[in-house]
Amino acid sequence: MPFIPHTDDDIQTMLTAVGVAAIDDLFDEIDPSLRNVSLDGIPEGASEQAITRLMHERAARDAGGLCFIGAGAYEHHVPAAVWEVATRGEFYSAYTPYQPEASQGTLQLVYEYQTMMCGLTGMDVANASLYDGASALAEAVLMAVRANRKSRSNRVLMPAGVHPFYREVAHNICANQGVVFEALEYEPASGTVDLNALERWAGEDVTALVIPQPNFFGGLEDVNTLTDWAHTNGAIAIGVINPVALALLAEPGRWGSGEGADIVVGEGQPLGAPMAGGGPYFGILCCRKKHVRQMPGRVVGRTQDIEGRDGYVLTLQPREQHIRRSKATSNICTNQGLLVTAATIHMSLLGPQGLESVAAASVANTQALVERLTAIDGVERVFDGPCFHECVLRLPAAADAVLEALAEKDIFGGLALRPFFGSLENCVLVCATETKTDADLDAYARALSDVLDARAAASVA
Amino acid sequence: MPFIPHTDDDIQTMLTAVGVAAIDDLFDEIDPSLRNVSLDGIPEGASEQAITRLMHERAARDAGGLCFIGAGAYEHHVPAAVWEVATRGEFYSAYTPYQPEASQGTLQLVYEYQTMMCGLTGMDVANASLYDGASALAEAVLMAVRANRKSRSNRVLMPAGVHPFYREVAHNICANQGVVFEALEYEPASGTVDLNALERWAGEDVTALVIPQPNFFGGLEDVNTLTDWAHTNGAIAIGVINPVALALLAEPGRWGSGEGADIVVGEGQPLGAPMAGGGPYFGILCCRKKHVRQMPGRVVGRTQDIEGRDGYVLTLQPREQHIRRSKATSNICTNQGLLVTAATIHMSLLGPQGLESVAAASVANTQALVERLTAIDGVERVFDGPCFHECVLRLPAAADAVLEALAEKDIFGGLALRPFFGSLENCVLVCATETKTDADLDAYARALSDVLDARAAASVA
Amino acid sequence: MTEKLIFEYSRPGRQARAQAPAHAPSREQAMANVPAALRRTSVLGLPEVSEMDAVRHYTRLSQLNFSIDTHFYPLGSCTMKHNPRACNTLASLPGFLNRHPLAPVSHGQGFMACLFDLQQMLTTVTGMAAVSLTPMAGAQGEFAGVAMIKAYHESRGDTERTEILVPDAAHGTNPATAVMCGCTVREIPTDSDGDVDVAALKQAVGPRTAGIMLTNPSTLGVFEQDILEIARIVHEAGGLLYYDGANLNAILGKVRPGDMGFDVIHMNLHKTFSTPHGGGGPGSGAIGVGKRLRDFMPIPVVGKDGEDDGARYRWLTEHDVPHTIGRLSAFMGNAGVLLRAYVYARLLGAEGMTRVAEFATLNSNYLMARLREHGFDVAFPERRASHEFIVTLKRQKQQLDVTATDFAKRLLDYGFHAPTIYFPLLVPECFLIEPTESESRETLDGFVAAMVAIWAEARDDAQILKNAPVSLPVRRLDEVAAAKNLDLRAQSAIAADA
Amino acid sequence: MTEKLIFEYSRPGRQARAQAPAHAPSREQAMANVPAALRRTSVLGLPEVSEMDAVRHYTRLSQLNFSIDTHFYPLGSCTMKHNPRACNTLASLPGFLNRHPLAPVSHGQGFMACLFDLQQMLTTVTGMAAVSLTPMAGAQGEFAGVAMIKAYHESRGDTERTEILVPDAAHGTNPATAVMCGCTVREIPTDSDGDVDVAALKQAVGPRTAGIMLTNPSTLGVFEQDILEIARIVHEAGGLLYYDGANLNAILGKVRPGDMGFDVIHMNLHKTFSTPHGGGGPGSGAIGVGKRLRDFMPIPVVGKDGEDDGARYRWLTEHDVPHTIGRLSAFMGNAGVLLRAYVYARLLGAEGMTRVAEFATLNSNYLMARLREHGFDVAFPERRASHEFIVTLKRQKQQLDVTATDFAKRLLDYGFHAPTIYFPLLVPECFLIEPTESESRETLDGFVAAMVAIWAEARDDAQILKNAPVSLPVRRLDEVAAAKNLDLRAQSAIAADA
Repeated sequence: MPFIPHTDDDIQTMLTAVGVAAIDDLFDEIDPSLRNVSLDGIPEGASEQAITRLMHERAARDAGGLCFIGAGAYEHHVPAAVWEVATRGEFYSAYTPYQPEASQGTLQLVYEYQTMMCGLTGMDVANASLYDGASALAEAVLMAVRANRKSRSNRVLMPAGVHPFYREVAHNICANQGVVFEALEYEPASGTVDLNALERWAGEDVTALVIPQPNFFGGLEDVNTLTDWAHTNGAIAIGVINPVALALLAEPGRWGSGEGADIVVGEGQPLGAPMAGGGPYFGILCCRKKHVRQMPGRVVGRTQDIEGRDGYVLTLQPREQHIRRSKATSNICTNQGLLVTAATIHMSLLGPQGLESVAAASVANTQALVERLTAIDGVERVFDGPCFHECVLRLPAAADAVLEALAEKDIFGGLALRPFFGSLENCVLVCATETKTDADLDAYARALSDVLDARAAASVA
Repeated sequence: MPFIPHTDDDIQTMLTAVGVAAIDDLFDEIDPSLRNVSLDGIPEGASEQAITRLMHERAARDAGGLCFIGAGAYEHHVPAAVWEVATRGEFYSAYTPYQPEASQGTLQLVYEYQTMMCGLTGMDVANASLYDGASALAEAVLMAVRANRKSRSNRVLMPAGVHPFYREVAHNICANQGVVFEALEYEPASGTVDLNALERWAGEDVTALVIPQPNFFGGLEDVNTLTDWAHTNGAIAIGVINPVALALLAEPGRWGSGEGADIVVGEGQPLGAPMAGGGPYFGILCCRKKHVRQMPGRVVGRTQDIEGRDGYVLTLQPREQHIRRSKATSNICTNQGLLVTAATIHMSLLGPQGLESVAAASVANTQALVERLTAIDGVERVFDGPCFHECVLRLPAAADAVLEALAEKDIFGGLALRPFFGSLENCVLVCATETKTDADLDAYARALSDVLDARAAASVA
Repeated sequence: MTEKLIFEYSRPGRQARAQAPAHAPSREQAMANVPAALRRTSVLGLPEVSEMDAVRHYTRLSQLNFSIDTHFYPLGSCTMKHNPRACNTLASLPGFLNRHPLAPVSHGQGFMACLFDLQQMLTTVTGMAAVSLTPMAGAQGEFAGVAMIKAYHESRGDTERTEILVPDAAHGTNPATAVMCGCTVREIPTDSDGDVDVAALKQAVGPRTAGIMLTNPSTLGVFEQDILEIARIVHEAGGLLYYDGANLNAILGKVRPGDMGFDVIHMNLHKTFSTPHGGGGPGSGAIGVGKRLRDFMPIPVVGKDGEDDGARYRWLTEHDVPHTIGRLSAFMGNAGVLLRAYVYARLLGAEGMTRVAEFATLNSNYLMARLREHGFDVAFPERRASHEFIVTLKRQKQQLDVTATDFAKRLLDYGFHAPTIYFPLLVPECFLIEPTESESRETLDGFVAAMVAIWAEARDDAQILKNAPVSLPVRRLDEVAAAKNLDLRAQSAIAADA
Repeated sequence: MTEKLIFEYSRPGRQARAQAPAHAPSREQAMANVPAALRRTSVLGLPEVSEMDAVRHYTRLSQLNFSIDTHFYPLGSCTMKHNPRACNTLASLPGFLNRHPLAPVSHGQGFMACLFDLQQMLTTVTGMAAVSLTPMAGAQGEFAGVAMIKAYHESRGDTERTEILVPDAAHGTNPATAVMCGCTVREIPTDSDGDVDVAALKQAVGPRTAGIMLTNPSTLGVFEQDILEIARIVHEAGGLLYYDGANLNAILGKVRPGDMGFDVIHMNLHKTFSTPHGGGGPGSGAIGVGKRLRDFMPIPVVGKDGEDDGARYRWLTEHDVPHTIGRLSAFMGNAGVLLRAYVYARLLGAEGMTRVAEFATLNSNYLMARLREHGFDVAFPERRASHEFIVTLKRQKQQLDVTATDFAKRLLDYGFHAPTIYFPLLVPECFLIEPTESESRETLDGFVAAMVAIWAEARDDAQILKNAPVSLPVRRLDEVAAAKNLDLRAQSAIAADA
């Protein structure tokens, strides 16, 4: 029996010890009407050999393709050591470190992760991770509502330049608790928050302002002005960041003229998680020390054992649902432990210089790509101003159709923006991380040129 | 610097401690004429990212293909746990267990391996492995020469049904020490040792007789008769086995009417090693206890520590070259430790029932394949008698050309035998292990039929 | 054995150079167009180590953990069973790992086929009408479930139904989730058999009842004997039933929540379908719904057009799921975890799933019987254990002044991870013990022997337990001090001005 | 911590069922055509365990090992440096792992391109004319080398040349190899500087000289100062020079054996090119040859026709290598190891190779200097250390009655693997210490501190060393008893009649 070690002898001995005749008797407290289960349609157990072959075939169907899509998930090189070590059984098959003395490996690693995250973001405290970037934003909003005792409105200003899926998730989770999201349009020339639109909220009861950096379009927000605006207006400043970008961009702990952002969230995927079809990733959440007791999720603290040796434990558990139940800061209990393990190893391997190189190469590749693509007739940048490693381009044809034609050449040319922003017709969001070579950029440019030429020829004909 | 941790500070401190000004000064005892090295043609260091991409591209070029080649390397399913555990750093990056107290993991594992090999072969003793099956045969021959004190001839009878590459390797290694290999032809109908030819050596000084089971053609030798012949004639009986086949075939420890084979060797690859383009595999070597001090290679023994606890050590080292130097039993020092690690885990996962199922399914698949292929006009078996999981078929066309045409359809149809056996024109050695499904067998039969039809049509036209 | 912090290996300028891009512009070049005020000027606070430093450090750290792969880990309610390695290996094939979540579906048919098949298998084995795989953990599955219940009532204009009934034995996530969904919580007591107090339930239901959240078997390790009656009461009152799948391992393939009358369930795939716990996650909280809630499922969900070789998979949209509560993650939940669950489900097959419940239950009842035989008190001696059961060490505490914590810490010295302690809250000094189906009888016997030995030690010299653990990398840790003097990051490693 | 034997977990009928084929005929069906006398009738002697049993057991066993990934491992002559994980990951891609060695070359161009490129890089960095990758370990590389030398003389009718000169400091494999090739061995003494005694060498060469086998730097940790003179003497006498590459790490990219005058070399790719040692193997003993021996190389060797996109790789045959000593392995040597070496070589590049020698030498000289500073005696204090050096504990033995073994065992307690002890044989109570380039200064300082502390312990109470190790899974093991009472397999597990 796969994964069940019982021999016939074992079963008999065990049944005798329990005092029943058959395993089925152990279910005799259950109403008999419930015990006739049909599992029609579930195939019989496959051998590992058969499933191995099936999965190889299916994986091969999805393999290949040169990816210029970003939009919240980024292709970065992950050093081989990351997952070779992270999937060691002692990390992979351990659980939440409820018995800290038997879980110092996981606990110390998370403590190191928290330290690195505080370093990257310039914040005081990091938790042990949340599910992903989008849900982390939702948790940050709820946290802001709890933390901002002066505000009664539960009103959160949400720029259009926050990832559309993040906005959706934040709404889907937070609206249940009466949070009201007010949209902040972007300024059409720059694609960044329209400061005039923001100014209309000055003096109102605003609970929090969300500040993306870089924003969904790859553009850079004036985070200092935004953070100061939030603090001037009694709002909590919630940064939404890309951790790789923080190698080059000012860290949220220093945004503005005061103490920086209050809460910082972001998608951890660029730190060692493969794109993997969308997950598992992990959500970053950091905050200032004064908000630590409003922070959701697990957190690890350093303490001592009875001989005075350093050791690590889960701490601040009274915030959590298994103690505080309906009064918990969140219902979240798991973190994304395995991904945090990988990220911590990943950050250790890259170090500050490595992470900076990844960021700088991504910026440079995206600039080079944009140059090559905008050299094609009819292709142009939509927004001015600097961008990080993504950029919005307008094509001289319907983006969907062009992207489909590119995909047939095994080039994933970016994300069509029309479904999310009605005004961005024919627009695509493109991204070129450090994984792209000059030859890759050339290949994209050539393919796009061919596709557009073919369309032009077809429309002439 | 990749893989070098030295900071500039470190280098300065260390040079000062040594008392030199520059690293290059440490090489000042070397003649200056030797110290101007040009490494033209060696590319500059690649990033892990670049080499990752290159290797993915190259591996993808070689991927795919339905493999019906056996001939000494066999496609078997290797459970995922095998290499996930075997490549754990503590196994992967450890060395020969010279400090046994710090190497109990490797040592105990090898002791378990030796026990399993004795179980499979029915022999008294197994060593910790040799390089591969072919070189293990060479070592067995040299061992037989040492062990057979009554024989002076250094004459070894080598059946033609021993893998041609094994025969080559044995010759290339042993001829240097004056070993003479005498060919034993196969009986044309059965493909097994021609007992009449063997009988011509009766009464002569024969040092050893090599006995393959199954033989290169997949056929089964009359191992009992051959073993008894060897012992009657004062020769050492050396079995060459496939360890998977031993799940169903009589173990060498029971061959013949006496005490069985004297030495047993074989290729360990079918026990958990991927085909991997030819290696690394490992050589099995087992023997009877009385020959243990003539055995080459490492061996692990159980002993006790000073508190009486069981522990494991390398033993019988006085046979080995680092003690005995020119009088050692062999120059071999490494074993194939990592492969033995994998094989031991592999055998533990399969267990006796699992290994038997692998063997039985392979036999059945090969039979089914042969039935399908011989149903095609002009395709026929060459030898009668039972076979294990390989079989020789004669095609109605040049084997090379047919195999090439099959390869274009991504089917590797077997090994052409003409280069090794001049008389086996148009013959291929085919193999279908447990990895093949009925659909695979059908695909081969269909493709072969198509290829032969196309050739027939072409030759008519 | 302890291990330094990674930061203590750090030296300025040291790096694992091969891991970074070979060619990158300088920080100044890359930031040339960026206003100075937006640029970073401080160090990053990451360690500077070689690849070997990192590999050695994290390998050593890993060895400080207990885990399934090294120890029996009978943590009640957590289903710490064997994680077949094939699940990891196969989910890690390059074709799956390198796929961007927004890549065209034409280039994701293999991945989507796996998810679709998993949806189908989970639908069948739970007896529900449909499954959405997107929730990223049990608690998010719970959220999705209660949010759907709320949306359902709202869609019918039944806006007063905002009260969620929760048994007092429930996991803390249940009331926490109800509150996250903007509901209020009403606790239902447990009767002396460990079942929901049906009389109290009858009192509690009414026009404000949105639904009830039930774990069945409950956290007390027993199957609700009155489950059909409970379903009837709640449904008749206009409420819906939510099944907390934390304990699904107990009944997998044997009894189905859909047949019991549940309208929505979540499954902890990291428990029942053996995806790894990973030191705390990722989990995976797929949800199943009955017909009433089908149109409310969270997206993305995989749909299929055509059959067999002509099958083509696509993402279902708001069009297909008109009342969807929407997206709960940026992309497709914990997709890689779902691939692992898929492989596991296929390896089990239908008969294997049923065996899960059978042998998890056999192991649990056997372990309970053996411990009782040696004089340990169990919480519900008259009941069958489900896949887990409760030992109460109240008597040991009274007689010998040793606590459940003391027993737990001493078990670590015996090479066993401790069971869940002090949960459920209703039972004093309790051990919630879940052996799972993948442990052998010898291992269970070894655990019994350790428990017996520890009790004997307690009689002999309670200090032995109080001093435990003595064989681990650290002795007992001061958790109170940790909460009081918060030390949540290594100060020395914090970014200073560059 | 110790761990039972796998056989002690075995129970009749237990198995890891998913790992076996789903459908297999019975033993009787499969053997229906096979005569009864050829069938197996006894049990197989393999353990019967679950997947979890096996994973848990071997995971626990692994934790009993010291290894590079967990410990400093300064084993002289073994080059225990960091094994970059990319080498393993990339050599394990399915396209490489699943390739049959006899698959058509049309379906192996990716694999063969890697081998060809590796041949080229090794040729350049050693200064030889060509490389064959096929030998499966250093000793097989040695065999190939001496066999080529012998074949070379024979091809010229120079059949009296069967004597191989070997310095007395050489690895034991050198004389053992010469004998395996049917040669006789003549030892050459070492002079007081650790170099080959040139006067003695002059005496020894003659018309019977087939060649000399040299390790340079030698096993004494010093570079032969007279290497050009030695080459001249041997060549003029009609012999060839064999370079034992065990210590190639010391000079990689810095000095080339080809430039020194060697005619043939072997490389230990598992040392210098960092493929894993794997607990004892696989090694890889690629050989390089000068022009005279090019036609004698063992096959298979990869050849290339065309360039760039038009390049096509093929196996060279006896036609290309007319005097080949032939095949030494069934297929392509330790092919997967070669892929690992290829990845490592590419990651290093030319400048990285040179750094290997430089920093291995720097670490060695630094460690030697630091130990001398603390009063330890080194074997050749007036010489530069190469990548390794020798400490002799003769004085400690005389004064304190502690041996090199005692020091070595106590080092284990300090968390360091011991250096090579009692080799080379010429130096009493010796430690041959090779730190490698991948260790940091702090690690070397830690080792020095441990050595100093142990010496202090020895002065204080020698019994502390005699009792060592005390912190490992077992205490000191009785190796004499092991050799005397041979116990080479677990008796209980041996096959009995079925």
